[in-house]
Amino acid sequence: MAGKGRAVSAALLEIRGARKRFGGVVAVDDVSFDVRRGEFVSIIGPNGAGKTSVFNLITGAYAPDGGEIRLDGHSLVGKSLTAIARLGVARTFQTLQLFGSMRAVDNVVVALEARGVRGSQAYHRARRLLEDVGLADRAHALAHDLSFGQQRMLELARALAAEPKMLLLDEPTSGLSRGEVAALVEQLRRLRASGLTILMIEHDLRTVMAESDRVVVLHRGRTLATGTPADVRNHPDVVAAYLGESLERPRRAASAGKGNVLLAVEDLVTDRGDVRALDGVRLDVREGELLAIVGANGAGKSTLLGTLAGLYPPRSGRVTLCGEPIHGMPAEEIVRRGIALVPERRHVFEDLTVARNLELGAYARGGADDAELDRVYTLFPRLAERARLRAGTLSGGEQQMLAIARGLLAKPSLLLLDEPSLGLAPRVVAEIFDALDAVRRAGTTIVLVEQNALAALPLADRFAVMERGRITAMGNAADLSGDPRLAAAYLGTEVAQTLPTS
Amino acid sequence: MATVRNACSAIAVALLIAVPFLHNGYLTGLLVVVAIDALAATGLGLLVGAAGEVSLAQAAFMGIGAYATALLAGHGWNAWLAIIGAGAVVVALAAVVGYPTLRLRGHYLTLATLGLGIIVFVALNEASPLTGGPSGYGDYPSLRIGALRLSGDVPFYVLAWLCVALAVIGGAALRASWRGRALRAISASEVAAASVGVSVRARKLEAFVLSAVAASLAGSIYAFYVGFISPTSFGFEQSVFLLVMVVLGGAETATGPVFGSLLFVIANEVLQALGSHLFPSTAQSAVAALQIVAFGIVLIVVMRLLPRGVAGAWLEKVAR
Amino acid sequence: MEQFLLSGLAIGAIYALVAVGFVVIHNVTGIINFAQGEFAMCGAMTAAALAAAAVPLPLALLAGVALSALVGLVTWYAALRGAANSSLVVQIIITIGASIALRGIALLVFGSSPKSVPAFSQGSALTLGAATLAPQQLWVLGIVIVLMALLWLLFERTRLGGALLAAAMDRQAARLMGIDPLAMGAFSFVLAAALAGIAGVTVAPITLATYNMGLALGLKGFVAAILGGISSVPGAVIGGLLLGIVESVGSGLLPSGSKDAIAFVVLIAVLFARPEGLFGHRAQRV
Amino acid sequence: MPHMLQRAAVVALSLAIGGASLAAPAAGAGGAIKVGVDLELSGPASVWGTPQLRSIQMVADDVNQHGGIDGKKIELVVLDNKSDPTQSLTNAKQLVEQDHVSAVIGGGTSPTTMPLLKYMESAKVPLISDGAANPIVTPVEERHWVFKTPHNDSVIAEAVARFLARKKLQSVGFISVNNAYGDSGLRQFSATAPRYGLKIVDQEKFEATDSDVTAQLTKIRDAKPQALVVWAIPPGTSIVAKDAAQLSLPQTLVFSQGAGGNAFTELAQKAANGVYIVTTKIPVASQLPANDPQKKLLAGYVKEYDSRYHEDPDAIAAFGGDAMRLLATAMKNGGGDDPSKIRDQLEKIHNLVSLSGIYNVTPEDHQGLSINDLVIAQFRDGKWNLVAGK
Repeated sequence: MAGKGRAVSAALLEIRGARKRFGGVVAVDDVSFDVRRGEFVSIIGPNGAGKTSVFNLITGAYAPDGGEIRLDGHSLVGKSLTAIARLGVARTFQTLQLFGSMRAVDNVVVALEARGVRGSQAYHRARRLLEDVGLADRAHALAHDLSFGQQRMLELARALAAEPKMLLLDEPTSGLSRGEVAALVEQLRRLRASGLTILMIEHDLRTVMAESDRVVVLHRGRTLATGTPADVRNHPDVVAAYLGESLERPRRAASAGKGNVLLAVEDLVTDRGDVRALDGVRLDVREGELLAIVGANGAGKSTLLGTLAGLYPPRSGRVTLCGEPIHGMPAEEIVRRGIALVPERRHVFEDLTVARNLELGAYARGGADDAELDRVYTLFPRLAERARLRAGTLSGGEQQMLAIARGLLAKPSLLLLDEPSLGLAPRVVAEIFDALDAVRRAGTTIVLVEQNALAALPLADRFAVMERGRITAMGNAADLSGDPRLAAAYLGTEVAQTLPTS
Repeated sequence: MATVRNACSAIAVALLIAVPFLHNGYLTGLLVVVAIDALAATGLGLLVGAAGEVSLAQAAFMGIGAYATALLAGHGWNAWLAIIGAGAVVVALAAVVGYPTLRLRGHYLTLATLGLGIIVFVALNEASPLTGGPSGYGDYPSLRIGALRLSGDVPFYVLAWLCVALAVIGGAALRASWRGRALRAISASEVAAASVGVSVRARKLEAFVLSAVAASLAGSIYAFYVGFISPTSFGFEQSVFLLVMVVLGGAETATGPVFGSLLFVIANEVLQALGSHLFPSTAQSAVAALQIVAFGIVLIVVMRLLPRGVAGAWLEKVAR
Repeated sequence: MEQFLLSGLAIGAIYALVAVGFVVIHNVTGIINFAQGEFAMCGAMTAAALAAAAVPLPLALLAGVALSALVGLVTWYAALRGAANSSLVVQIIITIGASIALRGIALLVFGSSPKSVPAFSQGSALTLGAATLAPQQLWVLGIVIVLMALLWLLFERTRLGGALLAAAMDRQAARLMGIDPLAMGAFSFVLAAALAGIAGVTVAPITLATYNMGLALGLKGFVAAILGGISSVPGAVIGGLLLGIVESVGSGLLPSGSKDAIAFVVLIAVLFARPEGLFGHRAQRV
Repeated sequence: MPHMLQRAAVVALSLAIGGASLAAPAAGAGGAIKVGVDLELSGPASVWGTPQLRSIQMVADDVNQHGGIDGKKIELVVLDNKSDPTQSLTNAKQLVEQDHVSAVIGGGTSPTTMPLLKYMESAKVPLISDGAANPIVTPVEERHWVFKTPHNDSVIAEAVARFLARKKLQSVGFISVNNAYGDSGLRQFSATAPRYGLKIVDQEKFEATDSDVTAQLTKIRDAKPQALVVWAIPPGTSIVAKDAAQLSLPQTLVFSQGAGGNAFTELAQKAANGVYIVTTKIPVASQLPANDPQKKLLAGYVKEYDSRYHEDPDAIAAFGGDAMRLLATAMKNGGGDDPSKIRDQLEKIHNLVSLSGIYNVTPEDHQGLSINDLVIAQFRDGKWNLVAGK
């Protein structure tokens, strides 16, 4: 009791049972934690855990459905963005929210002027802030002309211009080069030394574990654990949340290296906006194999699949399918060539029935016959039961099954899957992966991007590790699954180099 | 940037000062009309360019300005006071209407302003005891400086373009001020702007009111220049045309809308002159139609070639 | 009162048709198409001209609708297909340019005097209680009901309709299914223009066809569409009917000169209460 | 950077001057007399402007074929004012100051005429408007240079009222199009009605773009008038006729002459059976008694209009021709191409038999028609039939 009392008195930010739902989707479901003055707290958790939603609740972008949020003992609930900002909360954004058409310096000046600092004084201070983040020489460039890394630093400078009591950082390192990350970490250390209270969402656990006083782990909208980095690292639930439970499944003889090359990727380079998302990817996929691509967020996994599927035009490089070049073709053409992508977060057509989603899956080849439909229905019996329901009413797992079934109905020679287990319960994940196993056995070649490595690898013939837009390692899945170093790969300490490369 | 704007506004003003010395009442008169549109468009440009809001109520504020001025002057106010009075009326109205309206976003804001415009239009028609209704209102004294009565084109030419120059310079200054920066920040990302403490609604409301004031002034000048006003001059189409002028000229700079109005009116008039003198009078009905077709096509082509508008286009040139 | 409701319903049905066009185009291409009313005008004027030239009425009507569809297609290819990445307001100005050009062409071809389209059927007005409906008004209601049924079939039962919906709901996922967004854009313009054309030829016997009838129709259609949430077809239909009824009842109970104002007062009130429109749910794309 | 601006400046200027020089050709070939025409060739009011231009053209050609004005031909300079008051003013200025015309005809409606009045007074060039509203020519001392060919609305209102009174109909409903024309009609009729013991039991408006007026007519029906006066223009007039028939309103419908010819009769067909119109003699030209001074002129006019434009001329179109005829007469009578002389001669025009009636212009009356130039016609068997007696 007393302890709690002390904690509260020392706390700058208190969150108690915060809740937020959108229609059927629960984004935040009972989150509670404190941040004490001068503390550096990190929020971690798998995608879809509700991390950014928590930020939006704190800053007033969302109004909570329940619970209490206090800053310095004053409730923030029901206050406007502006009001909360003026109470001393500043933030950066996971997807950059700069004033693109304005000069870098003006981006910062706006924040200063909002607090009544005007004229030359504002510009003077703005330049100082830009120096601190190493943008002094880019002060007069338009924000959207800056490199991605510079833009992240600019957002930081803008947030600092508000001289906040509390700084919220949303994935500050994602998309940054190693050097930039180092510089950022330096900056954070300085800020922390100056006594600023920092709350950071971050996927790069190396940074998190090294820098944080305490770590809050969110999972499916709930606080799973809070404690020092050490406590958290060894917390079994956390490991589970990140790697998923390893699924009992007989190891299959790795067919790696057999079969001839179906897809060959050479020096593929793709830019997303100002970010160099793919930086010279070389890769080949053999007929009939399942290739698992693992790697931290922002490593470029989804961009790779998107580029292969034709959603993002590559800047340079070659992609050949059965020897025929397909790079630069639009998605609607590539699907006809036999590559189907099951995109991250499913993207089912929510207002259409399950059945019609499936029909659309076969759109490119002029529709599916009943036999083909029966096949996917036997693969996913739950879809058969729900054929007449709107896809939007399905559970996450069912939507994922629908997305996969929809992809299969394109009769692809190569099926690309992006994070199929995202935010799903282990039981459901098992179900889905069994289905994938069946699909692969039936002879469809599969490239799988998956966080839940322990679930994915037993299935995989080969794996590839992606880091910062490149494939840094490839090998036989057999050599890797169950390997403790894998956990390290996710929870920090370099691993890619130490893995056997093919 | 600011220097570019000022230089460009200076030249524009100089160019337009030059024209009356052509001793041509028609051209001068034409440029008075341009100036009146330019004034209203400059205001709208602030809203579209700086705040990123599309309003279809601009002609309505022009109308209120015109009618308020005429009525006050008609009821014995000093004409100049009447202009100021009208401005005050519009400020009050814009503030009251803008406050709830600016909560809306995108199409919904556009629709609400459109509705506002139509409501005003109907009001001008229906309040006939006061406004003369659809038949219009012309029973008010003309503008005078001391004993000197302002009539004819040249005095209004000077007056109107002075106001435009002031509006442009004021607009440029505002865009360069902290308010302007805040506005651009809001139009770039409302969330981000709010979360660094910019008071979104206050800034938006300011922009809305200021643009309305410019329109009101334009209306006042129109009322005295033409000497007769009727609702048809301030209807939906006029609002659309003002928007076209803004986008045509480019909303990013304070001078863009001025060039827009110049282009809009001159293009229109040149087509008109071409038609009426290259073809026999018997063909004029057809020619009138052809003018419209040509005008529509010009509009499409310009927008396709210069999506940032004329001013925007040469800003790009300058940038390189 | 019944009279106001019925007349309002008949006119609202026309607004609804135009509004649905707005929604279809907006959902698929993100464009607010201010030439929508002009599509209706083209249909009406063509039908009127042909009917005057003693072409059998059904044929004239069909030709009118067909021409509208064609005009829609041309507008898409000539003016908008390449402007997909332009800002919203630029796209709007382009459609305004298109509408001005179309109006001019109509004036050139058909002249300024109103043209009449014969009523689809003769026979006396139908009396319901205190209210009466002209045969043509019944046609309007009937046609709109049938069209809504057909639209429902198109969207719910056909492959093409499914593709259109998919492209509207999730452009990227649609591409992954092999659906070409530009092709869908063209189709949305054809569909919207055809609907507008039907609205035009159906209302022409009541109102006469004039080359500048498009402005008012387009405006009302736009209002109805946004009222219904700009992205929902049923919303647009209800928005249209509502607008028609509000207008009619408004002019029935209050000084008729202020009819349009009344409609907009109601409308703005709705917007303030429901800033996303009556049936708006999906965030609009800008 | 600066040269960019200069270019912009040059472009703008040359555009402007280009427009100007284009607009100033060598003063009319063979010293023709230039007459400016500023009409609604596009926009809502083009329903009237276009036929008016045709009528003007016919009369001008007629004059030119018969030797013109002392050998000089009349040359028309036509500008479209897009039904927009401001454009109308700009046009007037271009006609006067660019083309140096001797007189201006236009605008075709009141709103496009009103803005011209002050200007024409200062420019000292005669203007003949086809607008109907009284203020165009009153107060006459402020309208030194302005004339108009259509009856004042007050006169039409008088004729309507007189007709209703004669038919012993006291309670009247009134519906008008919500623009300047309908508004002027409403004012004049409400002012006149009481003098004829008429009671306006209900008064409604509709928009020119409305496609349905049953709501308004239902209200009028509930007020139970014996007659309904309709002050509107096509296509509105036809819509009123149809909806009125549909709601079975009182059979006595009286339209102002704005109802127009073709468009109205075309659409209204059966619905219009039995309705009355107060109009000049044009629509019933063929039925005029042989001794009618206008009969010959009108017969010829209608015949030629038909052959040229393949439709019947309506009353409104004729006002254009009248304006041209008034001008030609004034020019012949010594006005020549001198604006002020033309003006003086206009005021002296006496018993000029023209399309809309017999014009007697005086310094006190710049309109010149009388109530006797109006007739009542009833629509039966697809055409207008002269109703005997006034």
